Amino acid sequence: MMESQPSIAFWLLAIVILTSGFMVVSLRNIFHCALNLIMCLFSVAGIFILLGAEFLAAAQVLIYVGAVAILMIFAIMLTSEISNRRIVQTTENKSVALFISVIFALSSVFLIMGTKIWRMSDQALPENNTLTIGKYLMTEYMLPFEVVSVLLLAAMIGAIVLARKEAS
Amino acid sequence: MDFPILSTLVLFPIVGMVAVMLLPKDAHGAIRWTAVGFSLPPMVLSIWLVFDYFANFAAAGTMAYMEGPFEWIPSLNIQYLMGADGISIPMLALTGLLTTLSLIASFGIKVRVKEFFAFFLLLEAGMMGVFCALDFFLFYVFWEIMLVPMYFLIGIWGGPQKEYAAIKFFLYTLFGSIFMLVAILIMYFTSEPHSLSILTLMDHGPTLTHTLQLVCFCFFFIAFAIKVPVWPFHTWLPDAHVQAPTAVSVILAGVLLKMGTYAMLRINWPMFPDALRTLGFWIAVLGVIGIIYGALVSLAQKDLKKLVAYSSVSHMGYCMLALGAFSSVTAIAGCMFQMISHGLITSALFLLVGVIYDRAHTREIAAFGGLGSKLPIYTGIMVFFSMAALGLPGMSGFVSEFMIFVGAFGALNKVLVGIAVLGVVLGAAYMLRMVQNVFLGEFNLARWGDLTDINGRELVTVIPLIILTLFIGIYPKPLVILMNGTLEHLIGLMSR
Amino acid sequence: MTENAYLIFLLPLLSFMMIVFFLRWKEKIAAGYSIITILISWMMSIWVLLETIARHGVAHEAFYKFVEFKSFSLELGILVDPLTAVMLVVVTTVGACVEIYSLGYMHGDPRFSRFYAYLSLFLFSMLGLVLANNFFMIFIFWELVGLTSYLLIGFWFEKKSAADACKKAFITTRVGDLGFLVGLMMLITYAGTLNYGELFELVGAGAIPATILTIAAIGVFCGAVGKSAQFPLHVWLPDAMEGPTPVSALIHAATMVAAGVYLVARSMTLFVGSADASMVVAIIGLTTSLLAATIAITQVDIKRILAYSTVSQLGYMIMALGLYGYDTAMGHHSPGYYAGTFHLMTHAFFKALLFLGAGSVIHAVHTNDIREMGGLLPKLKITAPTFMIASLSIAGIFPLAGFWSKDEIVAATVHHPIFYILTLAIAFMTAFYMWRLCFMVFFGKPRDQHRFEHAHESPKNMSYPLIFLAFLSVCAGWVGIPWLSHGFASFAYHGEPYHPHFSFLNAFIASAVALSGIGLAYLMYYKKSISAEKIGAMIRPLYLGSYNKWYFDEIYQFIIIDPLMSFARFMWSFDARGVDGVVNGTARLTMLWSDLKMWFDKWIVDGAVNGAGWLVTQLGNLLRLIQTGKAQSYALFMGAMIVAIGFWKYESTFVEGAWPKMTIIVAICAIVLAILGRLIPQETASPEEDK
Amino acid sequence: MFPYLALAAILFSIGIYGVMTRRNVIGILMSLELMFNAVNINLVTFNKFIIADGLSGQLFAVFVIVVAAAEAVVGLAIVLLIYRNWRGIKSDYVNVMKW
Repeated sequence: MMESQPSIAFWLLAIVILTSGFMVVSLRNIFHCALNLIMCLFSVAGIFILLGAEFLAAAQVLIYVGAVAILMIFAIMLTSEISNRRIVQTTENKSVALFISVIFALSSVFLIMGTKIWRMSDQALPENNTLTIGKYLMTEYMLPFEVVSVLLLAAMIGAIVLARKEAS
Repeated sequence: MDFPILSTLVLFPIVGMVAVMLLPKDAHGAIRWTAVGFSLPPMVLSIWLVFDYFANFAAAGTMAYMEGPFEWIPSLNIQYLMGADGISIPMLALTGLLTTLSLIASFGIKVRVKEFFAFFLLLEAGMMGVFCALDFFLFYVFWEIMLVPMYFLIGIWGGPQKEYAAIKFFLYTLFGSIFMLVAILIMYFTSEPHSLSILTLMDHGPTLTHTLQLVCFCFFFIAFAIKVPVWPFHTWLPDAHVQAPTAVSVILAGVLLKMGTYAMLRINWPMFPDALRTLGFWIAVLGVIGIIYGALVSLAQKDLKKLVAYSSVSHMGYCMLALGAFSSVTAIAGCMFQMISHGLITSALFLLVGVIYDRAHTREIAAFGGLGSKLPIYTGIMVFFSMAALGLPGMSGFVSEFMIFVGAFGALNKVLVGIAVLGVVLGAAYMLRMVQNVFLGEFNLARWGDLTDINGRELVTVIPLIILTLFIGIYPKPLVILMNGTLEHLIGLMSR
Repeated sequence: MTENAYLIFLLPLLSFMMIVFFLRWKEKIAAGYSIITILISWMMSIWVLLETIARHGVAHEAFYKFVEFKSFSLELGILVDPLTAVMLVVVTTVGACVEIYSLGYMHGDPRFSRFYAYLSLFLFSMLGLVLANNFFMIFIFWELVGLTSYLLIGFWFEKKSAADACKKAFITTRVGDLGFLVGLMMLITYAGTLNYGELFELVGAGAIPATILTIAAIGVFCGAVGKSAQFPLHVWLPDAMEGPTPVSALIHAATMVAAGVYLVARSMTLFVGSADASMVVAIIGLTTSLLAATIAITQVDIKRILAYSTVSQLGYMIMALGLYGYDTAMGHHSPGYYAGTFHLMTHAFFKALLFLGAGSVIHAVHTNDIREMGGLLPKLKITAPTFMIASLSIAGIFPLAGFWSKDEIVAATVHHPIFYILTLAIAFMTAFYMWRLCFMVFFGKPRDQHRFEHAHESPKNMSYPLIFLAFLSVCAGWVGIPWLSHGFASFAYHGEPYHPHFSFLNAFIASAVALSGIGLAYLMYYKKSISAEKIGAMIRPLYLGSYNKWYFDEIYQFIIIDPLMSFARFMWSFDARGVDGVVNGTARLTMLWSDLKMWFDKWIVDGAVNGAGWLVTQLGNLLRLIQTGKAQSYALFMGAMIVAIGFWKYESTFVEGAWPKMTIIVAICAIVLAILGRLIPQETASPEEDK
Repeated sequence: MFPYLALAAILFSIGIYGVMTRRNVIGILMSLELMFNAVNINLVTFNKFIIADGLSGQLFAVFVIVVAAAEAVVGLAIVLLIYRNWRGIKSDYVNVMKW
């Protein structure tokens, strides 16, 4: 059994994640949302570190914060009038969505809390995280890795095709 | 087998109608003359019938020229049965003559010429049929057939309110026809064996119970009274007359109104003598109301044609008064005379009103004045017929009125007839008021300066009527002889 | 000749037809033709008269069946008896004079030949009326003279007054004819015949009940009242003066208006059978005579004075006839019948002369108003003397024609004091107004110098008839001189011949009255020693009443014509609203009923069908609210369902034997919230948002 | 372990909420990223506390990140396309599924 109680860092990170995550879905200004998203993703990277997944945390920062979030900001810049405060940013589903997500959250939390049957492992994670992942990717997870790369290629081509302006 | 004269009278106009329909639409001249041409043989034939009947059958007053009975719908015992006697022969002649004259008078029709003349010939066929039919089914068919062309003639070629007038006329008459149909069915189902022959049912009618006779009598009476029109069923008449084109007014006044009185004499009166005795007085009362009422309303009219139309109500009131005095041959003969003379005089008045309307495009009495100095011949003819209408001696109207009064005075309540005589003065009043306002007085040269006198074609339509009016007025004896036998026979039936 | 008497009245008809059909545009020939035919008729009439005198009143009848039934027949026939013969001569004489006179009077009129046609038609009708042998025939011609009177009064129909007058004349006389017609119907119903001979025989035998006879007689008299312009139907005659003056002379003085008198004389047997009816006749005659005389005194239109004089004289005759009927019914002898018919004849001559003379005067000065005339005697060398002869005659001065006939009328009233006094009063007034007229027209100073200077004597064809009639006005009365054994009295009589006894007292009184009337007129209008104006002012109400004809026209307008016209208009509106309203109302009700049924059909029957569809549509609409087509909405429901499924799984696993409440609550809440979310207004979208 | 899982659950719920409510398509994409992250947190947590002998959880997370990146690329391309077609990127525009 590892430490059952998380550290202070976790709580701080959790508060930041939830706050910024909530900001992402509720702020009017989509640009601020994107900034909050970056904040949130950073914090998730911190959580990863707490959980002993350094490689993942790095990947998180690089890919999410460095690529996806920036991409998003570009898209926002390209499309929306970010500064217009009067733009309605929520749909008419707000109430029911709130209701459902709260129920979902509560029931999930209670479910997690009420579940006593976890077969907890007493082992520790491998020390060299990045190395191990690299090994796995080249050996056991070779095929998924290749498939994912093909997927990325397809996504790239698809994105180009989609976003390209019509010739005429 | 003799030559089927009566069927020819009915069928010839239908052949004419088909012929007119086959002509090209724009050949107006051809259409007109074809129509007139096809109306001539029935006219000649019907007038020949008068002489033939006079020579061969008048003394006995029998039903002549019988055709049939031929089985038509054997399962219902419906027959094709036609015949004519002393009361239908003059009506046939009147129909033939007036149709031809009206056709000549409607040469001025400019729109949808072909349809007009076709409808007119169909109308003639229906009228002829009504005066010939001796089977209820046949009678009813002809009675209804006429409505159709009449409806279209008023509704298409009429005045500003033609649709209203046409529908009113159509529905009103149809309303009456339903009563007639019910009465016919009562007669049919109570007779044994079931029969629709008028001649057969003539003997069946008096055997019915009193109540049933009354019911049948009233039903028939309503149907015919609407056609006559007896007061208070008369209101379709001014509308229809005023809105209808001239020729249709002529036929309406000259023949259609007579069908009501003819049918009463032919069917209603002899078939239900008991009911007649009960109701005769009240029918005379209706007649007197009609006389006075029609005359008074005429007195207040501003429209020339409406005046003539209401004078028809008054004049047909004389017929009803005479029919109320059913026990007197004089009165019934007077009724026949009045039918004929009204047919001649009122038709002529309508023709003449049409003549002035064609020229001036207004019929308002107040709009004219002093036409006598500009249109001397027209004025002369119009004054002639006005005098005839108010019952001046020497013209047919006087003979009929005198006979009716004398007959009714002997057979009915004296006071009632005394009141009816007032109609003579009122008749003079409205006719002379019209004559004064239209023909006498100062002539409005600025407005009517370019009116032209009556032309040759119009004279042709009026002159036969003048001659007949004068002839009947001066020498009514032949007509009396023509009808007397039949009338005696009918009165014998009525007094059963 | 008597056998062919029908030619007398058919000749003018021939003339009428010739003019209408062939001679319309040949004025001279038309007039000549017409005059020749009437002259032939005149000669034949005289022949007939001579034959009748020779036979001493033997009637001749000829028949022509008009209408024949088993029960009765109407026929036309000729009856020539002394009365007829006299009337024939009177009518043809005056007719011929008038036709010749009209040559000059109507000269230059645009409807010259038509005038002669009408005159011929009138003469035809009048002669037919006189010759008729039954009431039916007399009624026919009775109406025909009414027609020609109508046509001739309205001859100058451009004048509104003429147009009004002709209508008034026709309708007013027709009111009288109404009674005539009723009387005829009574007779034909109760006696079964209209033939004079047969009818009078039945009446004489007492076959007709007295009441019926009275009503019938009064009915017949109604006709006479209309035609002879008796009170209360006298109003048309003065207006009828709008016609050309020869017409006034012929129709409205000498012949047609006398037809009423002729009718009463002709049907005298009826009146003799009913004393009541006779008394009515006498009273009406007297009233008329008095009324007309009082009116005539103050009139200023020369023709109207003569018209009222005519009415007055006709009343005289009627009164005489009525008194004869009454006296005879009471069993006394009376000269009334003889007096009436005698006066009828003489009056025809001198009144025709007066009218023709008046026409000549009017022709000369072109006005009808006697206040604009005066001193015309030297200018009108023929007209003035003849006119004055006629005036003397009508006043009843010995030995002119009027003296003899008027004397007999006075004699007829001797046994009835009231009648006697009033008759004398009327005689006085007659003399007065006639000579008032003469003095104002022919003597004194010209009141209108311009008119005076242009006055001239009429042409010869106008003056010869005047001379001829003047001769008759003087001499015609001599046939009735009482000492003559075969005079008028023993020629034209009813019942048994009457032999007048000349009473010098009567003659003296009558002459004195007439002379005093003339004297008063002389003093007032020639000498001016009595001022007419002063007397007029003294009895101003009477003067005004007389001047305005006792307001009869106004009263009739107010009492009869206006109410009748308003009633007629009311009837018309009643017809349009009431009777026709019922018809149209029925139609409208039917329409309403069918509308109701259509409503029922549309909303109830069809409504059930449509309602099912509507329900489905509404449900669909409700569901449409959550069927937005947006991925997000679908995601929402996916989420909701996932939650619900989760709950269901949980509940079905762990909560036994119970409904999956939470699932249902969640699902329903989700759906309700989703729908509500669509219905609650959202944040307002900015305008630029939805570009 | 429990706080990690709870954090992931709540974050996931927030993501769900965002997906359902954001009107801006980019907002939806961002919410999706949140959900991916919640999933990743879960994967990494389970990896740490339950199957600590391997790194399969983390590897999964890696793949998720990659797929998420691809998704973001394609998604944003679609966003641009939407923008071009509707002159806006409101998700309301894209309701063509209704027909």
